[in-house]
Order: sequence, then C-alpha cells, then structure tokens
Amino acid sequence: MKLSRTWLSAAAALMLAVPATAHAKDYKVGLLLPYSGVYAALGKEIDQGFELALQTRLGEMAGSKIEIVREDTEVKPPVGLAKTRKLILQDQVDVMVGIVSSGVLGAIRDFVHQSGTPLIVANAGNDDATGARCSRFITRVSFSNGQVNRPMGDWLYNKGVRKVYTLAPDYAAGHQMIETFSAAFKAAGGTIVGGEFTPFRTTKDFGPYLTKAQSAGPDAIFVFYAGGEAISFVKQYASFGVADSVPLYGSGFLTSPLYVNAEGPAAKGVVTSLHYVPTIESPENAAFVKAFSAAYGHAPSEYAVQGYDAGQALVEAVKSGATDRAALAEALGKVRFTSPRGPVEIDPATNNIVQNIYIYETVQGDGTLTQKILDVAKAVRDPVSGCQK
Amino acid sequence: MLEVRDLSKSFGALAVTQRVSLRVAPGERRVLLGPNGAGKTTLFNLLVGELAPDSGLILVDGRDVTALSVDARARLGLARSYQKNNLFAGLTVHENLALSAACAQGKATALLADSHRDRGVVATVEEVAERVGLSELLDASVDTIPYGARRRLEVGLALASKPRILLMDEPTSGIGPGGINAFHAFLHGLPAELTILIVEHDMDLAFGIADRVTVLNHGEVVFDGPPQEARDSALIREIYLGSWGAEGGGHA
Amino acid sequence: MTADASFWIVQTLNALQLSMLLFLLSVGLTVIFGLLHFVNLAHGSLYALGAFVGVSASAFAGSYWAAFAVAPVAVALVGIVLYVALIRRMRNAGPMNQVLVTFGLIFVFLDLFRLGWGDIPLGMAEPDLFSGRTEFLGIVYPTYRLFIIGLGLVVLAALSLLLSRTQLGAIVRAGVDNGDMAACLGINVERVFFVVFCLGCALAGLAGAVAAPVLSVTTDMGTAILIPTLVVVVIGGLGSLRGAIAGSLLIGFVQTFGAVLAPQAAAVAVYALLAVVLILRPAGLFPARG
Amino acid sequence: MFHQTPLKTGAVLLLATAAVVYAFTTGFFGLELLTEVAILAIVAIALDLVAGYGGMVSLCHGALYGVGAYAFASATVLLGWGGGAGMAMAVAGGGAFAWLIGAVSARTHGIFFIMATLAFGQMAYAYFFDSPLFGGSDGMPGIARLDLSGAGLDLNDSRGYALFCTVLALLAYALAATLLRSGFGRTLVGIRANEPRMRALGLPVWRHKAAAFGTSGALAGLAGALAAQHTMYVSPGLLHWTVSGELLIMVILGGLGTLVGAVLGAGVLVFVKHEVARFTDHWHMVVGLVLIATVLSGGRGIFGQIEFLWGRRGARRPEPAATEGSPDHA
Repeated sequence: MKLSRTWLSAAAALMLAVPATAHAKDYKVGLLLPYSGVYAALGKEIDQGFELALQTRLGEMAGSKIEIVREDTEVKPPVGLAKTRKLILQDQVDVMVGIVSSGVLGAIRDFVHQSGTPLIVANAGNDDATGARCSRFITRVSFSNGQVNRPMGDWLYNKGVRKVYTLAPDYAAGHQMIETFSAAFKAAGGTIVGGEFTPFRTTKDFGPYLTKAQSAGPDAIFVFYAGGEAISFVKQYASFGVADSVPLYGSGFLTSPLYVNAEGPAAKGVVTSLHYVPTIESPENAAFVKAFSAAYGHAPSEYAVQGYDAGQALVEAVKSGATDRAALAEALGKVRFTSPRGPVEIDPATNNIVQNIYIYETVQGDGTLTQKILDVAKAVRDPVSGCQK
Repeated sequence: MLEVRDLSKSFGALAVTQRVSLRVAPGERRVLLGPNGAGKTTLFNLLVGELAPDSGLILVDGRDVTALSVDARARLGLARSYQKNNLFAGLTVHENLALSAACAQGKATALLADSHRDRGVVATVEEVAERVGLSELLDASVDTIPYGARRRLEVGLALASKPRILLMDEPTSGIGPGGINAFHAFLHGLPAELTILIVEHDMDLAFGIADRVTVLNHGEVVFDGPPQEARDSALIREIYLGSWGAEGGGHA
Repeated sequence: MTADASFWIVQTLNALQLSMLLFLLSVGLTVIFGLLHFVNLAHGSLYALGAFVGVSASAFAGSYWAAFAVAPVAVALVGIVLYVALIRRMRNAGPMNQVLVTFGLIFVFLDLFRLGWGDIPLGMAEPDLFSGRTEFLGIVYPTYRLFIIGLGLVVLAALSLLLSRTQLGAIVRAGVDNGDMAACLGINVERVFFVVFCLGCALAGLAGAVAAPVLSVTTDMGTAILIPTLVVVVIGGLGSLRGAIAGSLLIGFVQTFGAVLAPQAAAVAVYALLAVVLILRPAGLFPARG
Repeated sequence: MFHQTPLKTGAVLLLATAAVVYAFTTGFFGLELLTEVAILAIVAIALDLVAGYGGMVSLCHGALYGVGAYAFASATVLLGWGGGAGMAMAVAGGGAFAWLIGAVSARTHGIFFIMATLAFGQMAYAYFFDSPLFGGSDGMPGIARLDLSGAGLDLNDSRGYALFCTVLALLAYALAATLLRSGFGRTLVGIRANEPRMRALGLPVWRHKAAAFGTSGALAGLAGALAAQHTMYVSPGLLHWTVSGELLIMVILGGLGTLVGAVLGAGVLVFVKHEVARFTDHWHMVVGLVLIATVLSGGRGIFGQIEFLWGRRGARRPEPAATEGSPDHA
C-alpha cells in the first residue's frame, strides 16, 4: 500500500445527516503502523478496519473532515519514534492511531505523553502500557496481554484440567501472557507442572520442546504463539501426536483467523481465548463482517476489529465535541460503544479497554476452518496495577 | 650472536630439519648452501619463528628464543627477507620501507604523529632506498615497479628495520648477472657489525661473500667451515654436482 | 516424568532431523564457497523461494510431490538467471562486492515474496504417504520427520558418490583444492562452476520444499535461516562435504539438546559454539584447503 | 594508505555545510533524518576504520553501537549518573567490548573473521534481549539528553540535537582521519596489505588489531550514546546483526576505505530509504537494486568512484582499489 494521505469528507453524507455547524473542525490523524517488516499483514488489517469505521460513521461527525497521514514503523522502535516526532511536530496531527509492536509503543510512550497528543493503541498489548507506564493521553482499544489470558485460568480448571505445561516465545509478551494465565490457573487450584520460553523468532523446530512437554505428563498444554511461529507450533504439535494425549489450549492469537487456514487440519480442536472472533452472533458483528468482507475481500480478523474500534473510539470522542488534543485525550478515556466484539468501554482508571473475552474452539466449517464460541467471559477488566494517570 | 642447538622438525614422516646446530658470530657473513629441498628455507622459518621446531634450541645473544613469537624475535633484532617477494601490495616503495622503519623505531603505534613523515623514519627510508637502489622509485606503487626493483625492496624491507641479524633467502633469485654484481656491492656496503645469513644458490657469489659456509642436505648439516675448504670439499661437489650440476649451478 | 530412554531417542531424532535440513542448505553454500570463492548471502532467499514455489505447486496440483519436484527445478532455473546475470561477473570482484550484491538480492527477494505471496504466513500439508506417525524401538515419531532424515542421508550419500566416483566430482575436488591448477589442466572450469552453482540452488530449493510442511512459510524465512547456515558452513570449514555434515550435526544437536537441557542458554549456545570453534580452529573443523 | 586529499577535505566541508543548511531549512522530520544520518555516519566511520583500512570486515558494529546505547542508558537511568559520565561510559563500554572481540578474533581472517564478529554480536544481542535488568525485549525508556544549557545549547530542541550530532560526526571524522594519518593508522593499513610481513617486522599484530577494533568500538559506542539520547529509549533491536549489515551497506555503498564514503553512504541510504518509502512499501527492493547497481557500476562505491574519476583526470595518483591486498607472489 502506498503511504498516502487520505481525506474522508462527510460532504456526501451531509445531505442525510444533521446540518453541520458553520465551522466544523477538521481532524488530522496520524496512522502509525508497520507497512513493511514481519508485522506488515497486521498493519494492513488494522488500517483497513480503521478506514472502514471512519467511512461507515462519517455522517455522525457533523461535517468534520478527517485527514489520515500514514507512516511506516518498520517494526523498529527508533523508526517508530522518528515517525511519531514527525507526525506530532511536523504534521501536527490531532490524534495518533496504531502501534502493533510493544517495543515501538515503549519507545514512543514518553514523547507522546510529554507532547500531550492522544494516542489510540490498536494492537500492542504490553500490560505496562496501561499499567505502570500508563498515560492519560494513551488509550488502548485492542487488548492487554493479561486480559486475553486471565479468563482461561478458571475456565480450564472448571473443565477438569489440573496439571498444565506452558510454552511461549521468550520475550515480554510471551512472559506476560503465560504469567497471567499461570497466576489465574493456580489461583483456581491448578498446578503448572513445567514450562519453557523458546527463543523468540529463532525457534523453528518445536520438536524438542514438545517432546519435553509431553514427558512432563500434564493434562493440557497452554501456549502463546503468533504469526509464523503459531503455524509452525500447531503443525508440529499435531505431527507429534501430542493431541491424542494432551489437548492444546492457548492465547487466541495461536489460531487467529488470519492464518489458521495455513495451519490446516492440525488446528482443529484447539481451544483458545481472544477478544474477538468473526463468528460472534450480534447485529453489529454481522454488519461489520459483511461490510469488511465486501470492502476487502476477506473476513476480518481480531486485528481488523481493533482498527475498526480505534476508528469508532475516535468518532465517539469527536462526537463528544472535543476539538483539541487535550480534550480528545480526555474524551477518549471515557468512550463506550458497541463493538462487533460486544459492548466495550474504556476503563477510566487505566485507559485500557474493558471487553468480553471469547473462549473458542477451531472447527471445520464449509471448506475453511471457523471458530465455535464455547464460552464468554463478560466485561473483563484489568486490575489497576501501578497506573497513576 | 645466533646459535642453534640440535634443531629438528618433521612434517609427518618427512624430516626437513635434523639435529641442526649452528653458531654464527657477530658481524659474520654466513652462507647457507644446499640443493633444493635441503631444508634451508625451513631453517629460516624455524629461526624467525614462523615454524615451531619439534625439538632443539635457538639462542640469540645467549638468550633462549625458541618459545618466542615471530614479532618478539624480530624485536630482538632478527629480520628476514623472503625467497618469494612478500611486500605490502598497493602501497608505494616509500610506504613499504616506512612501515618497516616505523616498526623498528617504535613509531608504529604513534597515535598522532604521521610515522611516514617522522624524521628518523624518513632518514632510514632514504638511506635504505639508497643502499638498495630504489631512491628514484620511492613514490611508485610496488605493483608497478619492475621485478628486480621489487626483489631489492624485499631485502630493503628487512634492512629498514635496522636488524642486528639479517636473514636473506635467495636475495638474488631471478635478477640476472647485473643484479648479482650490484648485490655484491650492496653487501659490501652494509655495516660490518651486522650479522648476516644468506641462502644462496650462486656458488661464486656465495664463496665471494661468505666468511663461513654451512651446507645442508636432507635437512642435515653436512659441512660447516670456511669457504676455501668448502670449495675444495669433495662432498659438496658431489651433492651439488649430483643434483645441480646438470643445471650448471645456475639460478632459475 | 517419563524422561527415559525413549525420550532421548526422540530428542536424538529431533536433532538429526534439524541437522539434515541444515545439511541440505549448507552443502550447496559450502561447495559454492569453496569452488567459486563466492559468498552467496542470498542462499537463504533461494531456500525461501523453494518453500513459496512449493506451496503454490502443491496447492495447484493438489499434491505435496508437485512441490518436491517443482521447487528444486524452479530454484535452479532462478539460479541459472542469477549466474548468468550476476554471479559470473562477480566471481573476481572480491568478497566485499559479493556480499553487497547478494545482500541486495536478499532485499529484492524479500519484496518479490511479499508481492507474489502476500504478508500472511503460509502453510503446506505433508504428503499423505508420510503423514501420521511411525512406531519403532518403543517410540512414536512423526513419519515426515523420518522422511527428512532419510532424504538428508540419501543426498549425503549421493553427493559423496558424486564427489568421489565421478569425473565432475574429481574436478570439483581439484577445483576446491587449487582453482588455478584445475584451470591449468584445461578443464572447462566455467561449466563446472555453473553446474555446481545450479546444483547448490536446486538443493536449497529442495530444502525449502521439504521444510515447508514442518515450518510456516514466511517472507523472512530466508534471512532467518541464513545465519544458522553460515554458522554451519564456517564451523565445518569452507568447501568440504565433511565439514558441512559435521557442522550440521553439531549445530543440530547443540540446538536441540541445548533447548532440552539449558533452554535459557539455547539462544546463545550456537553463537558460543561458533566463537569457540573459531578461536581454537580459525579455519573451521574440516577446511578443504591447507 | 590514507591521505586527507583536497578532494576529501572539500567533500567533508561540502557535506558539513549541506548538513547545517539543511538543519536550518527543513522541518521536524528532516531534523530527525539529519540526526539519524549524523549518528549512523559515526558508526560507519568506525566501521570503515577497521573494515576499509584494517581489512577487518565486522558484522558486530550494530552490537557495539547497541552496547554504547545500553551503557549510556544504564549509567544515566540505573546509576543516576550525569550525561557526560554516561557518554564516557558508552565510549568505554563500546571500546572494551570491541577490544575483547578484536583480541579474540584477530587470528581469523576473511569470512571467518566476519562470522566470529557475528557470533559475538549476536551473543550480546541475546544477552540484552533476555536480561530483566535492562528491560529485556522491551528495552529501557526514560533516557534524558545531555544537559548543555550551561553552554547555551538546548539539546531537547530537535535542531539543537541534530547540530550537536553533526558536530560530533565531524569530530569523529577528524579523529579517524588523524588516527589513519598517524603511525597507528599507517601500521593498520600495513596489516591489511600484508599481515604476516608486518608480524615479521616485529609488530605484535593481534595487539594492534585489537587496539584498532577497540578504538572503532569506542566510536561506535559514542554513536550508541547519541542514539540512546536521540530516541530517549534503547531496545535490543539496536544490537541485531541486520543493523550491522545495514552499516556495512552504507560503508560499501559510499566507498569502502575512503572514510568520506562512510558518511556519504549513511546519508544516501537513510534518505533514499525514506524517499522511496513515501511512494511504496517495497523500499527493500529499491534499496536492493541500488546496491546491485552500485556494484555492477564498478564496485568502488560512490566516493570511491568520485576519487577514481578525479584521479583519472590526472590531478593525483588514484588511491589503490579498495579490495583486500594480497601478498606479492611475483
């Protein structure tokens, strides 16, 4: 995708909407995403979701024009920071949206905070970003690493699982996801019989870890892997026949609809938890899936919905009458709306989203794999761990 | 000055140096003779430390240097020139000589001063260039100068480090009769106190310059004595004529 | 806990499987290194190309074996283009320029993969023949992994026969030992280089197609495998078949058993091994030339 | 052998003038780029020092740069030291680590040296990636810039910082040029041209190589400290081998063994990348094609080509080609 500027004008929609006030404020949005590098696919999904939300809800913004300035982080923290400076100082954007990698978020956090520019985080899940290093200018509409995995602790115990072995890549997100799950599972009464953190993005062969996990004799394995690592892991898990004796559970990114079909039959029966799956039954989701599929030719993933809700949050904040950066940040910290993923709101204590977490099984659908929701943990809210806004 | 005791070296089953003992006095001109494959270059490699002996001792001024590295021996005043030109490619004659002179004069690690413009270094470079007849070619790249000039630079490099013991490995190979005469003159011009070991094929030259001759054959010292004796030795004649006579005792 | 004999047998098989994948990649790289004195950093990209072509071929034909057949051929064809367009004229350009050109190729391939196959990781199914698991020696092991081990051994045997028994092999050995001498013997060195380069490319393509069902196929898989492959080649010593197999086994086993015994050190283990080998043997374990 | 030719002096003055003019005419993003170029130019100079003049092609300069950045971050954030002490720490840290790598790897040559440096660099990367003390994969935030308000300079201003880095890059060039003109530098070139002969002349070669590599690492460490202050954040990604690879590209693109080329290469690569990225996400391919074209057009790199053409005009003897010298076996 060309890193173009996009102007979305409400002119066409104006005829139907309420008459605009004389001087509708125009907004400039800096969309900061990886358009190259390993997370380019994620950046594209978020971008598409964001644009769809603005197009869908343009009419509600009383004649305001939204200009989008796109910048590529290349998934490199220094690049992300340079682009952030450009967006804030040079382009003077009113609000920033995006950030896939927690590394990039960590790099730009202080500058965003000091400059007083509102930032809507549309992916990066580091717990600290809405914990110890939270900011009143940073609002997260995606998820936190802990939030996605916490409900699985209780749920697994209640399903009769007592002994779990964990695996995840050896980096911050891997640790946070596994530690949150383990704490919840142990609190429910379960035992973690062992676990490993595998070298991040250099592990190609999970055979040694799978063999080791199996020999620890757990009732189940709980893992977090995403992207290429998820595909390798799920396929190798199946090929070793671990599935016959030890079922696989995990963080929902493991079987994300974005690449679950690359995993093939190996993914069938894997149960994971996530804040969104395309099979949620609600009018909002039905409309979203339909519109997204029509616009981009494939079903939306959780990343698409994060982009979509970043757009929705922005629309809500604009609708509240906020015009400058400070007011937008203030308004963003209070929004609540109905998302394709169910009712969501921003927790004023942390600026993190409060949302449902869906526990789903990957099952065979018509030709492709699909998601069967087994359970829903309603309105999951992160504890206020060290956040002083 | 330089002493070797019972030095031995084998490559697998092939003994290239066998219990070689030598004693070279200060200021002596010693010529090493011997047919191809007699182990002369190997002995040089052992002396300067490019090879480690299997047994035996090497002493410089009575000090055991057998365990010392190549550079440590060089710093004791041991310098050599090579049978095959071993120059600093891509650099000028001046730069080549200056690298050597700077090294010997402790300017090689100076952090600010340009060693190649250092007065002492430049003086040595000019003196050595004069001696080896390269004064006209100082600014030429060694890649462009004629073979004979490179051959002389090869010796000049060793000389520029102002050694006390100079080892020259066939310095006259391939430079023709005119070059040999010039070399003879060059050798006579060197300071009398400089101890010199030369591997030489040209018998006439060898006997002309040597204070003493050592003959190696199959890695062993088969003769050690004054040149006149060597000239008359039946043994040497046999060795040389046996393997070299057919080629007329010449140099390739 | 059942960390008994069968556990270690399975881990040994895991190590062998990884070693054989590394071997398929590194053997081509090392012979090209040794014979052509060419530093081909794009070798990993050729492996990725094999995987991508394999995914498309197997999807098109509905069979894994289409990938197995098409990927090596396709990558060898690309190798021919590279050889004619670039490699031939880069052979005497010095290692720095070779590094630069092949670095450039890595970048070009990276975006070609993105343009051709998208940003989303892909997967490929195992062949039906080797799907499932095999029971032997009291253990159960994925059949496809046994196939990889077997294939690696077959390629090893074929290459050692090729090198020791054929005229081409003799020329290659002579060329690795002393390129000038081979040229002096009036051998058409250029043609031998060409054949060897294409063979190396085909093996990289084969490795890609063989690895695809086990791993995910991503645009950066070539760069990710490049470093381990270089490590294998350097540890083994440039240009020797023996070095390639020794390096592959060493890395395969260190990586696998490192993961089992000291997971925290696993990321560093391979590099530490490389450093130690280079300190003790600056030209690798089995250098092809003295 | 290095000569600060009039051509080089002219090019440096031209580049410095261009940087200053650019700093006063461009927007905020331009200042970001300028700062990036100045910092990378320092590492590229450091790399050219050892690769272009010492024949030690390193794939660990990203790691040295990263070690400098982490040293600055740890000194200022964890130990609470001042910025100046932090910079000293970065220089010392990069230098010490590089000296160690150089000392251990000095015996290896060519591709083996490249791989040895890669190994050490990746070990450092893995260490910082896994180390909780330094924030692991998330890195360390909260780094403040040097306080030069006493001298009337506000480094928190983008232009002030860009100019500060430009001045340091210029100083780095002057330092490298001085070093290369000194006995130390002459000897380094001697080692590249013929290492065994240098040893035979009495030089403890490994010590010289280690010292050169350490000096280069100290410069890389300085650049790392500047990078840490620029982004006010450090992450392990700085140490990754691909950073070293890009640095090598800069040096070769600009002209290996020309020193000015390192600076030029840093500028060209950064600006080309950003210009291309404005039009396409596929900037990798464009950069790749540029690299291939550079080599096919002579392989001397930009400044190497300029010097070559300048030399052919008859003004001066051309510099020897920047390829590895081999002993004369005539």
